[in-house]
Amino acid sequence: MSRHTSQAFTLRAAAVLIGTVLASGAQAAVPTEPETPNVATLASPNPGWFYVRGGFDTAGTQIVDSATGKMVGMVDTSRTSDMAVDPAGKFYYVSETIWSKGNRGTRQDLLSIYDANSLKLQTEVSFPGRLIIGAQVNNFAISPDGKSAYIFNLTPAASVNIVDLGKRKFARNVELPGCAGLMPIAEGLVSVCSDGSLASLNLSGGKAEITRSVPFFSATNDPVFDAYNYSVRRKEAVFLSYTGLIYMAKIGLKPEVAAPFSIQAAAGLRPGDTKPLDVNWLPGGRQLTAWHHASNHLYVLMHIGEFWTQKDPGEEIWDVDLSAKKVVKRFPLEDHIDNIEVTQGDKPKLFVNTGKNDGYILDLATWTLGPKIGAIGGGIIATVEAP
Amino acid sequence: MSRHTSQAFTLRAAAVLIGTVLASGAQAAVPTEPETPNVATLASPNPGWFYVRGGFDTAGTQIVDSATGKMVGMVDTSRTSDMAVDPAGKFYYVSETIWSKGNRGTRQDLLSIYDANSLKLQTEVSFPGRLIIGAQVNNFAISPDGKSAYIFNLTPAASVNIVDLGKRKFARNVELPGCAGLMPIAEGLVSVCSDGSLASLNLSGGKAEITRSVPFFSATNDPVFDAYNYSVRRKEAVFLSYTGLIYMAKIGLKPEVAAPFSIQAAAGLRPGDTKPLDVNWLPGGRQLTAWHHASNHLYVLMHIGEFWTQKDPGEEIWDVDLSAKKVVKRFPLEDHIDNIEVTQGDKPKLFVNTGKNDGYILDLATWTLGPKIGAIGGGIIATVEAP
Amino acid sequence: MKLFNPDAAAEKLLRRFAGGTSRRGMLARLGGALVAAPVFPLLPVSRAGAAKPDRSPEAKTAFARKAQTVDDTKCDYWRYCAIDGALCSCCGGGIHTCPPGAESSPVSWVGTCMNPEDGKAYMIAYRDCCGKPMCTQCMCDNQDRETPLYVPQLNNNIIWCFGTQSMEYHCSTAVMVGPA
Amino acid sequence: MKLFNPDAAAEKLLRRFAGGTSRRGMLARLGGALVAAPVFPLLPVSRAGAAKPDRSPEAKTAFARKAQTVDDTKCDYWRYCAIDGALCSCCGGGIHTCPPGAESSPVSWVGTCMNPEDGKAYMIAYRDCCGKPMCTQCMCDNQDRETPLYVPQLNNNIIWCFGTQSMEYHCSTAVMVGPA
Repeated sequence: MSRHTSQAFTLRAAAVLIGTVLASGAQAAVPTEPETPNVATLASPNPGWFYVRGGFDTAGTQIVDSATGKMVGMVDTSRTSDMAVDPAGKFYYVSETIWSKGNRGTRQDLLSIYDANSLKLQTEVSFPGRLIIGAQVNNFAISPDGKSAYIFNLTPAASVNIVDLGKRKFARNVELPGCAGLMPIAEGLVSVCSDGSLASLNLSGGKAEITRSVPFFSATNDPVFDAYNYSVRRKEAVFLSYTGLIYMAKIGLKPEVAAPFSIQAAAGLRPGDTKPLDVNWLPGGRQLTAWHHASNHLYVLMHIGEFWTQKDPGEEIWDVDLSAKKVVKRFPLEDHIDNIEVTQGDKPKLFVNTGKNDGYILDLATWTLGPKIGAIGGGIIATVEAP
Repeated sequence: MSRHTSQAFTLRAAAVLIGTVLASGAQAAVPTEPETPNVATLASPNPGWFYVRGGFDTAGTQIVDSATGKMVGMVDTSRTSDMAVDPAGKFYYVSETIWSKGNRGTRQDLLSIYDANSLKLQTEVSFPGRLIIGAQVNNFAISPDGKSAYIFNLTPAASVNIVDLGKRKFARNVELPGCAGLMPIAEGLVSVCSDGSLASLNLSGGKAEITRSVPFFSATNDPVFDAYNYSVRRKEAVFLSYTGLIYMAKIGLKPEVAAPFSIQAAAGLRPGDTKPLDVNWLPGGRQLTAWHHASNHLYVLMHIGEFWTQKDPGEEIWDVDLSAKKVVKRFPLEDHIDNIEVTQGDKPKLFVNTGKNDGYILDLATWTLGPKIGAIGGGIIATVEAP
Repeated sequence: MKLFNPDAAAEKLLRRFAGGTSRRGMLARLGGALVAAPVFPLLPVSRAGAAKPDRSPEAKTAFARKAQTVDDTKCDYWRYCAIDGALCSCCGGGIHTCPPGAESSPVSWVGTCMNPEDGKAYMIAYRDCCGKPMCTQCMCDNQDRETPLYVPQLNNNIIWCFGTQSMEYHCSTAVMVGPA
Repeated sequence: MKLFNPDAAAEKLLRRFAGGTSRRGMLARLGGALVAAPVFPLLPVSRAGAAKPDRSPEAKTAFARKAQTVDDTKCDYWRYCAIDGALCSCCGGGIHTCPPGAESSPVSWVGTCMNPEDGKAYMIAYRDCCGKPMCTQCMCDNQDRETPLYVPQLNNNIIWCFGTQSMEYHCSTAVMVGPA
């Protein structure tokens, strides 16, 4: 009944809003007429928006308009949930785990589907389980055609749970032994594995088939970060290793990984090393790289340290021209930054945030940092490509 | 099965803990023998402990030992829940409201009972509903004999839900029209009402009988704070009004309220006033008074302001000798303080905390403030009387 | 209406409590509660009389003396004289508009705020928007004529999400009711 | 045991994963996963050989060079070289003891930390204590030999509350397993 009431309010709201706008021109006309409460609706997912998660142990993803720095709405992401956007822009998908009594009771693993404009819950789809982790990228993805949701699971054995978004039903579980992270392709998905290979999962047939690439990195000596960047449209990914090697890869059933280059060498410095006492600029953070697909620039959080400081926050942003394999800009940060993401339009902006839930928007046209946006969330950041 | 395992661990733990204690004396003996994980148990509720709630929208009540300033455990208080301690010290009671899917689903109003030593959940008792508010004192109380739990409800009509703690079942709902807050007495409970009276609820008969005292304050002109102090043992309460009038009252089926005195006058200043532009020292905060029963001293958070600043945090603590009606000490605070509570032993200590979840222990023997205790919680504080 | 005190402000208040919904059960119970406890005049300002507004500093609270009428995303916007919580104006909503996906509470606490432009007092219903994780933007805690819990309709600590799908607090609006 | 790589450290690790509980189903699945993905040598330190500990600065991570052995309520206590979270020692528990009412996870991530006193490396099981609201005391985030998610047993971002009543995270312990 309450829902019904809200919809009635929305109809009346238009008139009231017009009244407000007209009134604000004239000084004397501070609105004092009785008003009817109503509920706003949201524009469809916008490539100019940042989706900023709360910190660990907090809920909610604030949507921030990169043009204004203002919050335009919030997706109901419960603690340790993952969010993805429907490629057609009609829905927000939240993959979440909720106990029926908060910290006890019955475990419920749900794919919750929200209308992208009303932000109202449409339905919930149950599935067998998912990895619970302080929100992290690449653990939840939607297939390029928007028909399947892929949910990374770890029990601690690794697998992927697949939800059919057309039928809104759980479809199947497929094992991903020794791998993690989900890069959806037309035929299925690709994952990064502990033997240094990429595993391609072909889901187009009746039975899932897994094939592995030749290993291209060593998880023991110099692992690539699991917060890598992937573009569904380009079918390409960029991996960065703890020492600072950048690998560009074509992603598909038979991935191709190019020879890496050193981010430090690309900036005219000696490459990173794993040895103790070797202090260098190193990559670090949580979501520590942002890739602007069209310009092929990678923005990397860098700090000064020894090896095994891969989670240290960024003290500088390095702008890497991946085509030229050159660091073309180093931007110092006053606040230490955990996460970075970029809008995909032709005037890209960066969003960075801190462990204290402060955020900043950085305009890449001028490399000017906007004012601090407080209490905006310290978690991972998402953007969407143009619809 | 897991519970069973933990209990087995606990038995083994004693031996291991002894080993650790012995080892820490000798420099060379950093323990390197394989260990078995175990689970600690907690001493019974202790008059030297502070129970400190997390901030609004956060869960958990940290138990802090006033002797060391260290956390000794945590009671599982969900967001907006209320906690009370069994007078016999055997249980912690948590009155809470949990939706089955976090922010949606089925509403569950539960009295959750935890063993005071294992902190394990014993049982949950359902009841019809309770007020949901950022945690606040006086909305949840246990009868002096420990046999009944009183849960304030507001729908927004006011009532009290009574749970029989012997049978661990909901007993009944009794209306408390126009009143709030719960002071348990042998025969039932007493509440403060909007007409300025105290309502006494006699629950000893079959039907609840409500009687009202003569009004002693005006809710319009100068209301008393709802975060008043009540002692079950003394059957006395101390009320403080927005302007700073202190009322001492005997609480029972026929309460007796003494003539008030002004806290400012007790400090040699002019009394507080409700008029705009009248700047004075005024009481303010959330849990803004602490009463040490044995010495009959009241500790009050005071700030400089005009009327209608009743929630402003404290800039000073005023120590009021209630018997002498004198302010005997004014203690300036560097951090602005929202909440204050006192231990009831013969060497009382204060705990104060801020909206930033920082806390401090203040030793009243010397009026020295301990070091800042970070991330300890910004919510209300509880202490218990000696068992 | 004989159950109700004829004080006009209180009557308006009770109408707001009903909130245009059909929650008669709730209204009836609330009515009963207010009758049993004598309804007191809501606030000094309501007695000032709308005809001759008193614009002197002596008639204004500290909040009213400093309040502005331009920016409803700031805590000192005039209507927010008794608000406590996150401003929905900063959360994707507006001064009387819940952010997308939130649910407006059918009941609310009320404030009486002075409009700096006409010097008159207006009744404001602070309706909480509910059912979403808390919005952390623009946290305000104003206190004009805010009362303890035993006068709930003027208390801003309560989560006023009565009658909504869930009582999770998201943010607060300040809906104009009319002259106080 | 032919399912397992004979590397001794890995074997120990897998025994810890089983955790003395009878969760054979979980162990079997994990075993399968680790076999399918070749088990790599756990870390450089394990190859150093326990007989001749290398105490030179060149052999020690930045954490190990600064670690202390006296106070297990500080982030730089030697065993915490790869811990991430609240120290149970600060929450009413101890270095291998969950605080009252919490539940120790039967599985864990592991670290290999150098003991400054004997210069030897030890394997540490970081068992999460689960089922209570997060303890906010003594938050640490150390990183020695911490790996990405595709090597989960060395990843400290995961909430390691597998097989507990609920997976709410309370704090983390650092349980001595033995020489690495």
